[in-house]
Formats: sequence, structure tokens, C-alpha cells
Amino acid sequence: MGGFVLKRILQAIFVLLVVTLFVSYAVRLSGDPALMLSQGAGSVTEQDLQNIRAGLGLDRPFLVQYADFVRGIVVGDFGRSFMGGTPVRGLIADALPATLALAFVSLLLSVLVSVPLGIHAAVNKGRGVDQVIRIVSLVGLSFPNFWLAIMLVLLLSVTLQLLPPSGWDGPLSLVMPALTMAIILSATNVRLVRTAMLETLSSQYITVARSKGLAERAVLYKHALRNCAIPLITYIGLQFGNLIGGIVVVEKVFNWPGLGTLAFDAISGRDYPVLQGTVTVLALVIVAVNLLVDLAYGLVDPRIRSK
Amino acid sequence: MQPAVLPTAAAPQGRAFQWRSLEFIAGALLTGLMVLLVLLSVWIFPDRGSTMDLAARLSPPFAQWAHALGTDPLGRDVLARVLVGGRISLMVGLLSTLGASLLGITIGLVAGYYRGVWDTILMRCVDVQLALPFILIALTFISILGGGLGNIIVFMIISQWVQFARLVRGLVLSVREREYVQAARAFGVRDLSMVRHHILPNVIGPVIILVTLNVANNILLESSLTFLGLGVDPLIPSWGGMLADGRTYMQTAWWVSVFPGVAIMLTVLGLNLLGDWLRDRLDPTGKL
Amino acid sequence: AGTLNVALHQDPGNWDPIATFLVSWGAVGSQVFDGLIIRTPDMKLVPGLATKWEFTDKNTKLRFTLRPNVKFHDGEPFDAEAVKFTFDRLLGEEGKKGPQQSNYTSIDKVVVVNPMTVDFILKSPDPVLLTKLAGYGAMIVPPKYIKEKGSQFFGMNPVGTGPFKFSEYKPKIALALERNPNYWGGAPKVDNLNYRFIAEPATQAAELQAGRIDVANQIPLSMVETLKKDSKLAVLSMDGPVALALRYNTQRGIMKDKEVRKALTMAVDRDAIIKTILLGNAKPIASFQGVLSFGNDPSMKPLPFNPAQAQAMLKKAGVKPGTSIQLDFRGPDSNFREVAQAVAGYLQAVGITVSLKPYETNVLLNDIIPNGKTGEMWQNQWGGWTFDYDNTAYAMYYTKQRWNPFDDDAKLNALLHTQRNTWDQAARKQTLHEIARYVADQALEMPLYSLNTVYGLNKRAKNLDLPADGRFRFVNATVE
Amino acid sequence: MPAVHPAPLNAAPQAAGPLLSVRSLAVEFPVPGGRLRAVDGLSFDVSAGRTLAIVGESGSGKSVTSQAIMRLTDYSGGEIVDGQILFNSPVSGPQDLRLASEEAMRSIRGNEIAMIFQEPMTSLNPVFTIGNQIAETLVLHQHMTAAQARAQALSLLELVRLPDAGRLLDAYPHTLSGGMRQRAMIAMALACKPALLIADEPTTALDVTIQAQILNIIRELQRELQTAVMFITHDMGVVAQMADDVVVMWRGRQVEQGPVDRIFHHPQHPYTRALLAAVPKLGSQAGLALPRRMPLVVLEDGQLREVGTEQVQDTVDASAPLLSVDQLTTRFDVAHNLLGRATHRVHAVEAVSFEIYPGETLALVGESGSGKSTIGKTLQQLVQATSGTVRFEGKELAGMHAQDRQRLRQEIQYIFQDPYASLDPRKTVGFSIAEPIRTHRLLDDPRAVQKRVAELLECVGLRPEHAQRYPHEFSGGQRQRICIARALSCNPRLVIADESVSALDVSVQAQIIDLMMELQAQRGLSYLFITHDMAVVEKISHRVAVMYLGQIVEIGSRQDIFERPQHPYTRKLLAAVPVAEPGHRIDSRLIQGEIPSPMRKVGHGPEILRLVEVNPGHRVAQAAVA
Ligand SMILES: Nc1ncnc2c1ncn2[C@@H]1O[C@H](COP(=O)(O)OP(=O)(O)OP(=O)(O)O)[C@@H](O)[C@H]1O
Ligand SMILES: Nc1ncnc2c1ncn2[C@@H]1O[C@H](COP(=O)(O)OP(=O)(O)OP(=O)(O)O)[C@@H](O)[C@H]1O
Ligand SMILES: [Mg+2]
Ligand SMILES: [Mg+2]
Repeated sequence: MGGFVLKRILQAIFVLLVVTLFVSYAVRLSGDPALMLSQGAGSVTEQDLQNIRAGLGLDRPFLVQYADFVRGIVVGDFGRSFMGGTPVRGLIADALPATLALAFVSLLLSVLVSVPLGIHAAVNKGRGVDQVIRIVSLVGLSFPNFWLAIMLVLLLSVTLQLLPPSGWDGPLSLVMPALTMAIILSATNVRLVRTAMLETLSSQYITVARSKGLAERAVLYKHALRNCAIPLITYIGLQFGNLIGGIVVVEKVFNWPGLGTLAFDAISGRDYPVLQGTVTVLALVIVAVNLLVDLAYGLVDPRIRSK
Repeated sequence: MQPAVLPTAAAPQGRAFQWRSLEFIAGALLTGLMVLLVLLSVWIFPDRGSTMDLAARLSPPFAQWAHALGTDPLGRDVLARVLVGGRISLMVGLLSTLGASLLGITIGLVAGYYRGVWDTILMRCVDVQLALPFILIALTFISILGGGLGNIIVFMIISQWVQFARLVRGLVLSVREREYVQAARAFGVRDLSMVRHHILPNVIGPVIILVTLNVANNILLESSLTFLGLGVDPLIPSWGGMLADGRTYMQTAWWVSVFPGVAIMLTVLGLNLLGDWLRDRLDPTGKL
Repeated sequence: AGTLNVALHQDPGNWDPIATFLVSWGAVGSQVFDGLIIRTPDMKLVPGLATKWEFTDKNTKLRFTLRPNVKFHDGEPFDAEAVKFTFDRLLGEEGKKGPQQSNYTSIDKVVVVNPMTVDFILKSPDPVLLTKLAGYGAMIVPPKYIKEKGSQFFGMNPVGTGPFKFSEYKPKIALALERNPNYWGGAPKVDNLNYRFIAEPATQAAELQAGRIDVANQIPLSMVETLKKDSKLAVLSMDGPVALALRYNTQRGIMKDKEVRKALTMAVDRDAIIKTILLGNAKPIASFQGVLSFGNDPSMKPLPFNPAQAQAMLKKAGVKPGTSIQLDFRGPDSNFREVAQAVAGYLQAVGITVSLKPYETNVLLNDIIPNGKTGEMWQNQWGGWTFDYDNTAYAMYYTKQRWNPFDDDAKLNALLHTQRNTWDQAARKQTLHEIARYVADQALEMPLYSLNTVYGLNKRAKNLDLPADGRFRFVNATVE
Repeated sequence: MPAVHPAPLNAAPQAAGPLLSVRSLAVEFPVPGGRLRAVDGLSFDVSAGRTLAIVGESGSGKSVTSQAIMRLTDYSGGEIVDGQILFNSPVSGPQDLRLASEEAMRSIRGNEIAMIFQEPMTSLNPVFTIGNQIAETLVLHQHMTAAQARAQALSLLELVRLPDAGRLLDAYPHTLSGGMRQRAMIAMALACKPALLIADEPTTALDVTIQAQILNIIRELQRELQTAVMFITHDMGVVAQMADDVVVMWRGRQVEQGPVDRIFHHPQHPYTRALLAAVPKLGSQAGLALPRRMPLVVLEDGQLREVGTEQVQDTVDASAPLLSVDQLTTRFDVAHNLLGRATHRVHAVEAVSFEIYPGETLALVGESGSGKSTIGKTLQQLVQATSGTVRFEGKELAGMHAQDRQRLRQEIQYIFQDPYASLDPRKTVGFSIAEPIRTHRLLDDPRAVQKRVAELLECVGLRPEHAQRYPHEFSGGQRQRICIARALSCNPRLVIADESVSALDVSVQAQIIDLMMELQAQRGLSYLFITHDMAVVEKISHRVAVMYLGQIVEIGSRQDIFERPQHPYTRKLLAAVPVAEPGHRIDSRLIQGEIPSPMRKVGHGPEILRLVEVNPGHRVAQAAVA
């Protein structure tokens, strides 16, 4: 195991290099920050642009810039934003907790809701409960996340005035964004749990567990659930990754100061240092999550571990 | 040496069985109906919902025959646009899901089945893909190749295969250690046939679910692209685009965004019913 | 007393006046800093840190008499050295890195005459100079503070002479200002200003509805009616600096023909678009500028909406029905998405098929347009903060300018040049009118409308003196 | 169908009446094309302190009956369509379990009625440790704390004589041998000291010494707690030893029942007679050098008939070995330090050498957990050998081309110990049986394949239409036969049969063995026959190898082993074989003693035993000889 983790860390470094290299290169393809920064100026000469570029250190060859960035990362210096010179590390340090909080709470909420619902649907397969659960869970998939988000805002903030419609101050602010994400995540999770459950419930050892007189709850949540945990864990891992990096739209609606928005703004502002820094952190988190998922496979299924 | 099977005549059919066929009928009907309406929409609405009437903008639904589902901010008929819009949405949703799932399943199978180097390489690719911000890929991809329909589908495949790959790989890792797989290996079943007959059928359940859900996801992904300004021509109606356009009207004109959402829901419901039915068909043990 | 809560759509990230061109900077910067000249909400130039000014030496020298007894927030006195320092910085190495320097290139140098007098030595005429001196880059900054702490620090912890002091800044999230009791113009009435950065217009509206902000600087037009119905809220819609047009790619296909371009303009009912889609929050324009702009000619009328004539003109020009053209626009701009679709609808009616191509805003602005990669038409949107047609027209029509990838018109160049090199405002106005007419005659664009500046307000906030250009100065504001 | 009417059973010792009394029970399953009545009109009583044995044909509904009593058929798609299951609960009073609420059933299951399932491999949850699965019941029904339950689980594992009980608490099922899993199942069932114990073939995977020990334990428990035991088995020796009363089932019905003596000595129904006639008796072949095929007693139209004639199985071609195994060693790492280095290993197979000649049957017997299955899996390239060489027809396995290996996979067939786990649950058994044929392209025409599958099914006593069914729709013995059919489908030259006839009733077993011997005679097939059933070994093997703790302790001709056993373990094994004669008891002294463990610290390998030849071809571990 120790060796396995060590190997994965080496691979992670490789992944980080590839990702940051790609991102640094791609973002440089997609636009020139000097043009952006000078956009409002009356008339701009090529000389002005070059001055701006030189000021940002963009006049050097790409690989030199990249090497510089990597060197910075190694010593923990993420550079400064093109948009105003804010230290990138500070921006990330501010955004990361918000993102992690949202990701954790949404996932937790979703798991807490979808596991029982999915199991319930599986056990009552074909009956009314199952149909209702299946149809309701689809709502989260039929409307885009911003749509759900705006609906929640209209209902809970504007009409009922229960929750703050946006921002990041205190646990109350977390409710709606987490709810939005949880509704969406649950749509998939409920159905995954249901299916995986159906595959497991017919196993002999489930009959055996029942023969021991275990409460149905123990049979389902202990014996069956763990046996169908692999698709769930896989998917939750993926969802975590998505939540960390990809929920820009929801973050925007709730004005949630997360990494997704940071990355998004950095992309649209061609703010290379912020983007590179954010992506590095994203990649780190995702690599870590995938490592955890792989380790979890062995935990939930000892047969995988023994190889 | 067997007790004989009794004739069926009086034997009542199991409840599960009834539901299963009902599931199929409902699923096929719903999907079929959506597809049919969408296909026929061009004949029903020869203008393809493009006739504008700024004077009649945002008229509410169920008020007049001409615009049964109301009109949008440009005074176009919502019903016509929902039906015509299905053509793009269904095509994008189905094709991109098809592509992504085929790619992802294949990669997941290879990685999970062979493990070792293949697994390492493919799963690191997954890591890379997951760590790249969706918008950046969208932006680079679409701004380099242009935002045509084909490109959007390709882009969706690129951004969606990962989940299939990882899901399938996880399941394969577990299934390949089962004794029946070893048994098959023992009498020399070749890899391809092993995967086809023993691995795939035993991992396919969750995958089917993901596939049916992914159709919805990809239809909606288009609306996220629109939200970010990377979508297709807004003159070509699509469910995702309509949802994105309707988002500022949610307090004033709910129908603009609700009906495309309902259309997505019905389609996805139909597909899911079919998916569940298929899953049940493939799982002989599930006759609870 | 009390706290005023303001929503801004963006965080400029740096509060150094020379580092930015963003409106959202102005919304904060104008509270913290003063220029020598201040522009009032009704567009008048009034004394700021300078009490008076005059041009001498054939307009090559501009002398300012400074306001005495003004102190920066940190106690540092304001004097001629501070002015010199500010402009040396803006025009020197430091300024090179930012976008503001290019606005002030007509200034050769600043000379200290005595502690309360400075001379600006000019190297070329700049008729808009005074307006620009009321602009972002010309905000007076504290020399000692910057020298001690460095620009980097200054950018995060700005110190000015303005009515409000910087107190806390959470990048991308919020910003707090507090009252400057010693403000030379009289201390503001509210104690605190709380800015929150909220990018989504719909979210700003929701926050307004929830009563958590008092001023929203971007609300979706579709929400205007809803907000107006709320007894606690108000909506303020006023002439603004932003003009929109569809520029024609005069190098491409049918667009090479001037008559065709005119026909297209006439085929689109711009008034209807303003009335319905924009709910009246815009004004029709005949040239690429709003009514507040210096150089706007009220007597100039837009081409009329006349589809029949347009069709006839197209036919005459040999344009076949069904000819298709492409319109490039900023994809995320949900408002313009509708406008573009409406335009396409009108053009369809005269037999021109339009395909709409959304672009990510920055790709459009920094690649497609400057490099001339557009379709037949493209969304041209411009918020000239100087409210002077010079700035706009020069950027739009002068050869090889970034916004002019297609045309090279010697006559237009000459006109632009002339007006830019004259101090005589009356003559300049004449020339600007001429330019506008010439552009309209050449049909370089389809002028659409000038967009109103729309604010959403909570009625508990009073005397906000909201300006059209978004540069808030809440000196007189009160909250209940 | 001449069903004997249920005569009242012997009066129970207590006046209270029977603990369980089943009245005209009928269970049905929906199957394609109709409903299958798996159990029909079954009635019997079990009283406290007594043992009822249910014997009968494979697939006759024994397991279904036991599941119906626990009402587990509710979950497996079955339906109790008729009858009563009267349970006189010591806790909650008499009640009809058929009508009991789910709630009531839960407090009875595992607590008052416990069950040992037939197939231990698939009955243990693969993702929980053995200890966890045992402790669970204790926490639930006995309200123990986790620590108490763990301690109790440990003593239960020791009770069922598992070696290394402490380690096994934290081991996962897949690392246990078949017999070890079965003992874990038994420990689980005994945990709460139930009033009624239903044991469905509880000792099929156990060697006779451990079987004897387990039977002893059940008897002890019964004596102590007046437990009623329902014992389902096909081993008439075990029946004779354990049962007070016997129910004989045939085709879903009970054909005969009565006290054990009467059934054994005065069987009424022809099926019972056929069954008893088929019981292999240890020592019946004494003095014969070669195994022989005996005539089969079959039941036809209610009449017993003998078919076939006695034939000597003189099939061995001793010129060159087909398979030779030299110093084969297979170890499993079971504990690791922080750096991922192994600290403890299970020495499953240690320096094992033997040969198999064409046409020969080598029986591999030995203690449960001694490495027999591991040898089988190693030979079939499913488990990586740690060292040693395996040669097939003189060619070394390790150096073979992929193509040769592939051919080997046709010529050597391994029949897994657990048939259920080794059948793909999503494929019809027809598909599974046909798969080797298709894999090795033995037949091209799909119709020919289908025909072959039908033939094979008939060969093993199933019907062609069974090809359409899925594995979960069969009984344990039926699945075992499916696996045999699958192994035979690709014309192998060597079959490794791992406990392949253990779940078959003796009459079917006799048919299958006859089939295997016939194939040997016809095609010169070789068998490596792994089994615990010494009587079967005597009946079919040419040579016998006895394993103990991963090593062969004695190997020799059948006569050598059965008539001149040298090693003490061999002797113990032979002494422990139950005799199909009521009243006969095993000498309990034979079955005492230490439980050895194959797990060792790295660097502390076991002593490699040296075999010395005491007779030509008869070799015994040195220590025993000295
Ligand atoms: N789930 C099921 N679906 C359909 N048929 C079933 C099912 N379970 C059992 N059967 C059928 O019921 C009959 C009785 O099975 P059962 O398992 O009780 O046999 P058994 O007497 O225990 O046999 P064995 O000794 O081989 O274990 C068999 O013919 C079997 O095919
Ligand atoms: N994958 C594994 N990991 C660790 N230990 C294992 C593994 N497989 C088998 N063992 C151990 O190897 C030993 C031999 O197991 P094997 O299955 O060969 O026994 P067996 O002789 O077939 O016993 P039985 O007659 O009970 O089936 C046992 O102690 C078992 O626990
Ligand atoms: Mg059975
Ligand atoms: Mg074994």
C-alpha cells in the first residue's frame, strides 16, 4: 500500500505537469491579456501593447514562462493576478474553503437523500413508491442548474425571505447552493443506487443475512449497500471533482466565491497566473479524490485489494 | 428427475412481470411520441417557429389557440419552438451520449480488465481531463474549431467520456475478480469474448442508467454553453437554448423556460423507462 | 448615519487609478479619489482638487490652482508635488503597464510652479483633455504613501482625498468604505459604504428584492417591471454612455455595396426593438453615440424603417432573395441575443437570411474584430466614458484602429484628425457632426440605440445623485 | 406416485409436542412458461432434542423446504402456496410461520431458528470479514457489545475447529478454503444457540475428521440445549449417525418417512431402496487392485432395475505421465507491514510433487484447507505458483507459448468447488455449457452446439430444456452437475474435479461417477479427483494422495492407502469415515488434537517433509515412518 501511494504521488506530479502545461498553453491560444487590459483605452498602439506584455512578463518565450510558473509553485508562490496584482495564493485561499464547503455539503446532502430513496425504490421495485421516486428524481435532470437555482432563490429568498439570495456569509448562505447541487446530484445518485441495489439484492448472501434475523435496514444498508458501493463511490468521486471545478453557473447565480468562478473569471479575463494557480489546485484535489476513490475500491471490495 | 412445470393457464402473472412490460410500453410510447412529434414538427409548423411578432411577445399559455403554450420574448410560438427545438436537442443529446458512452465504456473496460500499465495511463488521462476546467476546454475547443453543431457534439463527447470510463472501470475491477470470470478464464475464454459475455453484462446495469441520464445532461449542457456564450445559433431553437434564454423571464414569464424543461423531462422519463426495462431484461436474477 | 449597500457587477482587483479602465473601478474609485476636475452627474466639469484652471501659451500650457488644506486619508497633505507625482507616475514606467497612460499622451510633463500651482505642458492638442482629467487615470494619489509602501500595496490599500476611506477589501467578494469626516467638500452623510461584487444581473435583482442591497448597478431589463411593482423598490433609467450598432464588414460579399448596407438598416424596425425588447430603456440613434455625447447632432435622423423600400433597394442592387449573411455577437449578452434575433427576423422579411454566431466576449473583442475575422455584421458596443464623439469616432473609424478592421477612408481620417487637433469646441462640434453624417452616408453601420443606464434602488436610500456613467459619489446620500 | 402417508412420528420426548410441524407444505416458483411446484404436500415434525434428516434426490426440494420454513422464499421469488408451518416458539408461543409478520419472523430468524446454507462460498458476504458476520448476530439477538461479540465469535471459530481463529476473524471469505467457509457458516448459525437448527448439507466441504468433529459439536449442543435439528444431507453415513427420524423426498414430494432404523432396514418406497443400494461402502472394494464400475440401481416406472455390468477400470497407460508436478509451492501473503512488505504468509501448497498418467484417476484427499483447491487452481493457471514446475506431456507450463497454453485450457479442465459462484449469473446454463465448445471451436454449427449441450445435460441427469434457465433457478446438486457438464463439453484430457459430486444424492452421484468412469474407459481421460468422500475415492481412484497442511504426506495406489495406510493422518481419516449403519458411532478419540495452521511468519517456512518409498509407488512422509 505504501508503495502504491508513493507511485500514485509520482503519477500525480506528472498529471499536474500535463494539466498545467495544457492549460497554460491553451489559455495563451485563446487571447492576449494585453488587448484585454487595454480595451478601454482610447487608442492603443502596438508599442503600448508590448509595454503591457513586458510588464506582465509575457514577452518571454512560453516555456520560460511555464518554467517560471512551475518554479513558483514549488516554493509556494502562485504569482499575482494580471487583473490588479492580487496575490493568486490569497485568491485561492479565499475561494477554496467556499468551494470545499459547498462541495462537501451538497454531496453529503445528496448522499443522505439519494441512498435511502434509491434503496427504497429498489426494494419496492415496480410499485408506486418506485415510480414516484424515479419520476421525481428526474426533475433535477430536466432543468438546468441555473434554472433550479433561480427557482430556489425566487421561492426561498424573494417570496419567503427565508434565506439570503447570494453571497457567502454564514451557514445560511450555504443552504440554497447546496440544495441546488444536491437536487441535481441526487437525480443520478438515486438511480444509480437503485440499479446497483437491484443487482445485489438477489445474491445468496443477502438471503443469508435475512436468515440471521437482521432488520431489513441492516440487510440493506450494511450487507447490500457495501456490495454495490463501487459505482456509487466512483460517481461521487466524479461529482466531487465537478463540484470543485465545474459549477460556475450555480456559483454565479448565488454569487458564490468559489474556485469555479475564479477559474471562469480568469479564463474570460485571460488572467494566466490566476488560471494556472486555480487549475493546479483543482488538479491536486481531483488527483487526490481519484486516489481516495481507488483506495476505497479496495476497502469496499477486498477481492480487488488482494491483487 | 424434475417436478414438472405446471401449465400456465390459471397461474396469475407476477406483479413484477406486469410492471416490467408496462414499463416498456410506457417508455416506448413516451419516447416514441416525443421523437415523432419532434420529427413531424417541421410539417406541423412549416415556419419552424421562427415567425416573430414583437407585438404579441410573452403572451401567456393556454389563452389562445394560435399560441397554445404562449409566446416567447420575441413573440414566437413556444409550442412550435419546443417541438422544432427537439430536433437539435435530441440529436445533440443522443449522439453525444452515444459517442461518449462508447468511448468511455471501451476505455473503462480496457483499463479495468487489463489493469497494469493500461490502467495507469488511461486513468491518468482521466485525471487530466477531469482537472481541466470545462469552460476552458469549451472555450479553446470551440474558439479554435468554431461552434458548429458537430463540434459541439464532439466537444461533449470529449468532456463526458470520463465518467463512463471511471464508472465502468470501477465495476470491472470488481467483476473481474468473481469466480465465474476465473472459471471462464480457466477454460480459455479469450479476452474479447470474456469482456463481451461475462464482464460487460455484469457491469452494464449502472452504465445503462448513466447513459439514459447522460442524454438529459447533454441536452442541458448545451444551455450551460449558451449561458457562457458558447452555444449555437440562437435562431435555431433547442431546448437548452430556450432554457438559457428564459432564465431572465422566470419571474415574469415562466412558460418560456418551463415547457422546454418539461419536454426534456418527458423525453428523459421515456428513455429512463426504456433503460430500466433493458436493465431488467439483462438481469435474470432480478425477478423479485 | 447608516450603511449604504451597493452591488457592483465586477471586482477590478486593483484600486490603483492607473491600472484599470473598468466602470466598476469608477464606482468605487470616485469615492476614494478626487481628480483636479470633477464631472457632476449632469456631465458638468466642476473644480475638484483644483479650484481653477486656464490655458496659456497658445493652448500649450494648462495652469491649475490647487485647493488648499486638503489632506489625504493618511494625513499626508495634498499639494503640487502630489499632482506632479501622480502624472509622472501615470506617464512614466509605472503607467506603461496599465491601460490609462494612452489617454494622457498629449501631456508632455507637469511642472510645479509653487506648492499650490502646477503647469501641464502639452505636446499636442487634446480637446477632450479636461474631461480626461476628470477621469480615472488622473486621480491624484499620495506620493509619500506610495513611495513608502510601493504600488503593489497601494493597489490593495488605496489612499486618496475622496469622501470615503478604504477600510476592508475581500477580493472578489466585498469592499467596505467608511466616511471621511474631513472631506474638503463636506463630510458624507452615511457612515459606511458596503460594496458587494455580484456578477449576475438576476442575482443583483434578487438581492434587491430581498432588501439586502440598496443600489444595484446591473439589473436585467426583463425584471424592471417586476421591481417597479415592489413598493419598497424603485428603478431609475437614464440616458447612458453605451451605444450599440451593427457594424458592417464592408469588405465582404453583398456588404461591399453601400446601398445594400442602407437597405439593411432600413429593413430593421429599431423603434419596435427599443419599445418591446428593451422596454423603452434605450433611445434610437442616428450615429454611434448617445444624446449625452459631445458631438451628437439632434437634427440628424436615423434612416427610417421601410421594408418595402429596402426590398426594392436590395433588388436593384442585385441581391437575390435568400442570400445569407452572418452576424457575430457577444454570446453571454442575453439582452443582445434577443435583439440580434429580432434583427434577423426583420432581415428575413426582406429576403436576407441571417445566421447568428455567438462568441465569448473576449474572443470577439480581442480576436475576431481586431483581426477582421467577422461575418457580414458584428455587434459593436461602446461605452465612451468621456461622452465625447471624438473618442468613439476615432477608435471606430480611423484607419487601422482596433475597432476598424475593414475601412480605410482618407476623408474620414482627415476629418477625425482635424477635430482632434483643434481647441475650438464649436468648430470641433461642427466637424464631429460632419463625421457622423459621412459615416451614415457611407452606411458603415446600422445604428441601433443608445442604452439607458438602469439602476435598481431601495427606496430607503435617498439623494444618491446617480450618474449615467456609473461613477458613484455618495456624498449626499442618506439611508433610513 | 406411491407416496407413503405421513405416519405420526415417534412421540417426542416432551409432552409439549413437536417444536416444528410442517403440514402439507407446497412451494411454487414462477418459471418461463408456468409455475414450478418445487415442494408439494410435505408434512413432518421435528421435536426438541431430536434430529430429523431429510434425504432425497438432488433437486427434490430439500433446500426450498428449509428456506420456506424460514420464510426466505418470500425473497427468492418463491411462494408458499399451501400448508402450515407450525412453530412452537419457546419465546413467543405456538404460531404458523406461514402467516407470521415480517417482524415476528425477524426475531425468530437467526435466533430461534438458524440455518446453515448449502453453498458456503456464495453465502458469505464477500465484503465483510468473517468475524464481523458472526458477531453481527450476537449483537443483534444477544445484545452483546462489539467487543463481547468479537470474543464470542473467536470462541465459535475455535469451536468449529478453524485454525488461526484469531486471524480468520479479520479475514475475508475469498481467502478461505471451501471447508473453512463452511465452518464459518456453521459458527454463524450456532452463534445464538437456536432452538431449531436447519443444516443444509453442512459438511459437504469438510474432510471426514472435521466432519466428525462438527457432527460431535452439533450433538453436544443438542444434548445441552435440547436443540432440534433438521439435517439435510445426501451422506447416508451421516444420516445413520445423526438422525432420529428420516424424511425421504423425491420429485418435490415426500415418499417415505420414519425412524432411522426403519428407513435403513425396511425401506418401503422403491426410491429409498434405490438410494440405499447406491450408497458406496468403504472397504467394499478391499483386495482389488483396480477400481471397477459397478452396475447401477435405477428406478424405472416404480421398479428398481440394475443396469450395466461390473467392469474393471484398467485404463492407465503408465508409459509417460500426462501431467507431472514437481516441487510446486504456492503461498499467499496475508499480512503486510507499513511499507507493503509481506510479514505473514499462508503456505497453501508447499513442495508438492506428483504425476498423473493418461487414463488414471488420482484422488487428492486431505484436511480441509490443506491446499487441494489451490493445487487445482495453480494447475489451471488461475493462481500464480510461487515456485516449482508443472509439465504437461513433458512440456513445462511456464515456458509455453500462448497458443499452447490456450490448448491446455481445453485439455485440462478445472471444476470449481463452488458451482454457484463459478456460473455467470447472467447467462443461461446452456450458454455456460456451450461456451468452452465455442471458445475452442470444437463445433461450428450453432445447432450442433445446441444438440451437444442437450446431450451433456442429459448425461448429467438434467433435461435439455434446462439450458434456458439461469443458475439461480437450480438446486445445489443441479448446479454441480451443470459444472461437470461444462467441463466435459470440451473433450478434455485431464479433469480436475474439486468436490464435484459432494452435493449429489448417492444415486445421482453413482450415475455421475459411472459416467466419468465410462468416459475414462472410452477416451482415456485422466482425473485429479479432489474429495472428502473416502468411499467415493475407494470406488474410482487408481492412486490416492493424502494432503496435510499444504504437503503430501502419503501417496500410493488405492490398495496401499486403504489397506496399508502408513501415515497417522491417513489412518485417522479412514477411521473417521461415517458408516451408513444406524447406531454406529465414530471413536471420538480419533478426532481430538491440535488444529495446525498454514500461516507463518516470513522467514519461518514450514519443514519440508521428505517422502520415503515404503513400497513400490507407495511413499510416506519420513517423520511418520521413523
Ligand atoms: N429461484 C428458483 N426459481 C426457479 N426454480 C427454482 C428456484 N429455486 C429452486 N428451484 C427449483 O426447485 C427445485 C428444488 O430445489 P432445491 O434447491 O430445494 O433442491 P434440493 O433438494 O435442495 O437439491 P440439492 O440436493 O441438489 O441441493 C429444483 O428443481 C430447482 O430447479
Ligand atoms: N486468496 C487467498 N488469500 C489468502 N489465503 C488463501 C487464499 N486462497 C486460499 N488461501 C488459504 O490457503 C489455504 C488452502 O486453501 P485451499 O482452498 O487450497 O484448501 P482446500 O484444501 O481446497 O480446502 P477445502 O477442502 O476446505 O476446500 C487455506 O488456509 C486458505 O485460507
Ligand atoms: Mg439443496
Ligand atoms: Mg477446496
